[in-house]
Amino acid sequence: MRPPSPSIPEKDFFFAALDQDVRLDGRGFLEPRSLDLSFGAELGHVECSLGKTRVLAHVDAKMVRPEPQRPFEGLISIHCELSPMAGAEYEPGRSSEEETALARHLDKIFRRSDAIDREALCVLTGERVWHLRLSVHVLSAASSSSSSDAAAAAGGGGGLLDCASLACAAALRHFRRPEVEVHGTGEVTVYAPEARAPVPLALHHTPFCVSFAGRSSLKVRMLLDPAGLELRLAHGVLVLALTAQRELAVVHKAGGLPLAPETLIGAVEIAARRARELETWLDVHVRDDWARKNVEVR
Amino acid sequence: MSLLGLSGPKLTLKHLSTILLMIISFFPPPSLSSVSRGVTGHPPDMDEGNDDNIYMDGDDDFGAETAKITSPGESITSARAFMRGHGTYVDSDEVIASVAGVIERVNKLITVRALRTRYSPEVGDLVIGRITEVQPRRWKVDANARQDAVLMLSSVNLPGGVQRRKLESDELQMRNFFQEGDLLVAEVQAFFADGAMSLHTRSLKYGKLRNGQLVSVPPILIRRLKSHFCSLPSGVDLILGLNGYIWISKHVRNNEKEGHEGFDAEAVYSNQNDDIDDATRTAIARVSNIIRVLASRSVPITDSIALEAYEWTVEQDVDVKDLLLEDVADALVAAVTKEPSEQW
Amino acid sequence: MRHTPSICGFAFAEWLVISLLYTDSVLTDEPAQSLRIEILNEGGFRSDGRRQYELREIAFDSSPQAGADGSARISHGLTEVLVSVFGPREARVRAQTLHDRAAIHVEVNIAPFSTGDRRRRGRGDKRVQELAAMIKATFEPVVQTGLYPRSQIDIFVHVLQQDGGVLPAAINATTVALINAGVPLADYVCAITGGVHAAAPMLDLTALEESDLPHVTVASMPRSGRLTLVSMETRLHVDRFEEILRLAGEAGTVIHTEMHAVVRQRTKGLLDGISTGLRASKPAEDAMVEDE
Amino acid sequence: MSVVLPGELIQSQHKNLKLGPGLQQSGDLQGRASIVVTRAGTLEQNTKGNKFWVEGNSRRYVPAVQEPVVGIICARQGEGWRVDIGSAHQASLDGLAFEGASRRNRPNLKVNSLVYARVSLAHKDMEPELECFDAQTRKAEGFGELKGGFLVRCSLKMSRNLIDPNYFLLPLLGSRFPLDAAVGMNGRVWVSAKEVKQTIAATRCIEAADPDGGGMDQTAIKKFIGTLDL
Repeated sequence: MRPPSPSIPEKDFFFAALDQDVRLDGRGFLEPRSLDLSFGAELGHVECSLGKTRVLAHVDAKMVRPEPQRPFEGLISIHCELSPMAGAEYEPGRSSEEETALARHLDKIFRRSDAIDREALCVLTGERVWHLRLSVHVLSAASSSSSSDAAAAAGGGGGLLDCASLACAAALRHFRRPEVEVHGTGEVTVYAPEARAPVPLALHHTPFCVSFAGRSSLKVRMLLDPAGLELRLAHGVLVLALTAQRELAVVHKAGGLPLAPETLIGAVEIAARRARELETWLDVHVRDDWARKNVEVR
Repeated sequence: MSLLGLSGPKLTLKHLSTILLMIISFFPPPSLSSVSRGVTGHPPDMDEGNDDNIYMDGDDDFGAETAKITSPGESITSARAFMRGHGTYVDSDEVIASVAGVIERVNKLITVRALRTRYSPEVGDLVIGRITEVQPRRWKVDANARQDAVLMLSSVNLPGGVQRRKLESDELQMRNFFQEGDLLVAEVQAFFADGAMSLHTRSLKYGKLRNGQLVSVPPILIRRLKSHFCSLPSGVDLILGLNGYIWISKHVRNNEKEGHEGFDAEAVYSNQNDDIDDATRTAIARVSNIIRVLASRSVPITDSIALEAYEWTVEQDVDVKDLLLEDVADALVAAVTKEPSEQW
Repeated sequence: MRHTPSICGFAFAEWLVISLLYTDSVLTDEPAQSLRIEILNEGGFRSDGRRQYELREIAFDSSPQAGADGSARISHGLTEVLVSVFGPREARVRAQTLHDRAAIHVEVNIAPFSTGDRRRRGRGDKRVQELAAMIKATFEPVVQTGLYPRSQIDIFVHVLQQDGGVLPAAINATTVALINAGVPLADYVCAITGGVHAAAPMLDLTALEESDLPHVTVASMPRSGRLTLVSMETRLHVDRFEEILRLAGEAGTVIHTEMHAVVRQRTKGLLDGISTGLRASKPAEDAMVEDE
Repeated sequence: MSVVLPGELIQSQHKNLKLGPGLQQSGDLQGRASIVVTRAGTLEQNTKGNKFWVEGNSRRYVPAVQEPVVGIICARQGEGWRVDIGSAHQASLDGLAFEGASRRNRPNLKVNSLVYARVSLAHKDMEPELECFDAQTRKAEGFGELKGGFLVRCSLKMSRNLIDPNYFLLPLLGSRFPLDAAVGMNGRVWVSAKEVKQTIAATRCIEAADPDGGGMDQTAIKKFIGTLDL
């Protein structure tokens, strides 16, 4: 069941607050909500929370035969689940618009942008490659309700996509696949983690997703990391995914408030700064956990 | 590999011949960065069809001889001195067109009239519609507007006299009066809060249509006339609905009209056509084709122009089906749209 | 022209075969693509002989498709898209009506013969759905839907030929079709693709170029210069992105001129018919479109 | 105050006992009447010891007669409106259940506006009904449409706290700046102050003091208000 749309006083108040440069939760316009990352016992099992939104990402790898037309490349599949447990508005059984949008965006951010070196997942040409499966489970994305597709993409209790992509990035960084050795005869030995230290994935780059809500009351304002109500009342949503090296992986601004190119470029610059912050933040957290788990860092 | 390698340059060469048609081109970066937005360096021949200045800054352009054409996003005038009407919106103190069409001004009110659009009803308009749905105590009627019109059961005349009260039994047999697909002529009575129009047929001129065929034209081609019911001499009646629907039917003789002894009250809601002889059928087809031709050339349709065109086709002895041929159509339109001075 | 196969026609046919070969390889996504054909040669020419910022020919045909309230066919290079607009009209499904504005409904149909691989894409196809969602999102803020509460505007997009830039072609054709239907818009929407090859930005990519280069689709509104759609899904450096954005904005104004000329010509044609008709039928006592 | 769990039996000798939410009377196998806990929480009783109820931390609002609620108008329905009050079913609000309303003069509420109303009917088999006046006196008594201000969503426990006149928060906020508040028992509180910043401060304090959220006590809240920009 869709929650009812925001009431008139809420809407008017949100406008009035923006005109006075205040956000409803007291944040600055470019201030994100607090982030938290917790790792599971396994490598590649990560839970990320952004405000009240929580997402679990899990990576596992399995050895399969490659597709005949790409014998040198490993396979990557991304699976998303946005079940009713994430919020009352998601129906069981049916994949919601938000779920499709989330899957599509994660696919663009991590797979189509070539974030993961697929050739490094090849074990034996044409015979054996790793199949990397990235499962994303949204644990909580409360009180979203968005009629437009763009808002749906940015998702949930606000920052669903941001949170999910961060969880994925962390999981991919955190994950290690077993070491393998190929013998001359074409025989492949997979070593247990105890025997030989597992190897991290070869990542070309790590894109971070940053969403903005656009709102024009007196003038066009861009809000970083919009929360639930802000997202529902937004005139338009801009989704950017980019790396700390200032490389854009995804720009998605479909519909909503038309933006001046300068505004867009301004947002990209802010997002680039945010991506750098996230990169360091993520790095620190992943290393901390490795240290805690006594994982050999190579 | 070698094959493709060969065809590469060949491709480029051959393609050049087709690319000669390219009309839009960009210059390399240095020149680009030096020119400002809006005058980006496209060659001068680009500007064809754009020769006259479409932007009118002043407010004195309205007295000009020719009608002013505009299209969405174009600034028309200052919003301080003028009021915005249909087909415009206001942004940063300017009245801006939102449709492509003709600028009209009535005193301080600026409107833009689109030349092709759905019918926008006004109270008192005569329209022709088609029943799309039968609902409790009302019919939904497609009248070429942005929403289906509503015909309330209380807004129709039922057989048995004008003063007859509507009974519950009438509610149950609404399909006996109008059912889905029936055509009717009605008048716009009022509007609902959401902008949908309400129709009525409480006049014996209005009601169900039979004995003819419907032609649909753009609503702008139908003008408000003294009467929208007209008879052509060849035994054909014409009803020009302001919504662009035109009904062409067999002539109803005067003594069969309402209030005369020949008037058949039972036939008001009949679904059965009368006998129509071949000559009348041909005449109906001829008028239909004339209207199609006029509409295709965007000629406004009035009783006089239809009559004139009818006479021309008879005079020229044009076969009905030949009317739709391009050259005949052109000749017909040229004949009827001659300047009045040349005609007399 | 019809009797003798012209050189153009011949070249065209052969080109089609070649592009067919390429699209086949696009399917398999072989990375060796750029080895086979130069995207931008030393002379500054692209594979089809254009320069970096040169657009392909764009032609619109506004001739009405019977029954539609407005329609337009665009041929943009070899890409061809037909768009029909119906409405604003009574909503077919009452549950979908919005109480304060018109609902826009977009349906995209990609003809199987529009590409070399001849794949039938049903309505449920991901790409088709995404294309429809993008077109819908692009026009929602531009169409003045608030004027038509509870109504519905249907946009049917038929992709007849694909050679890169399908989305921008569809958007441009939709703009013209909506204008032809007399639907009020805040402004034109002009869309174009841009890409980058080895730090050299290019505009209006063909299918061949699209499969090889990072590219961005940009839809802009020429009056304000604002962007209603920006979509990119391949890796690109921020600085390059800014450059492309700027170029695409300028290309938008050029396309606008083109679209504007088409709309104006059509409006003029219709108006001519009306005014000559009026002059003929009566003295201009109740002239509606003429000035007093 | 003791923590009870569902299924526990409560002993009470009181003759005229009234049971509140979370408790149920049932006969055991021997036919003796006993009181069973149906909800986890803390068992509370009034000073006289004739009323028992369980304070839980449940989040779903179950309407009860006479409780004030804040609702959002969802749609018009005949003579009245359908109102979302956060319960399992939408409530209905009659167009005549307002002070001074008559057939000719009915209040005009738009869809998505807020109302402060009282539950007039809450029956497990029927949808809840609301009224915006006192049925006896036909006076508004503070109920009616809420204009301006902002809506805070909090836990049901927080709602109950706020409606208690002895609770510190609203008087504390009121001592800092003039504040209007309408507390609904359904976990919705409408607040309105003169300045946007003050309203936001009130919102954030309610969220911070919510036992299901920040969980701050009086001293912490005082400190927290100090950090806010008023």
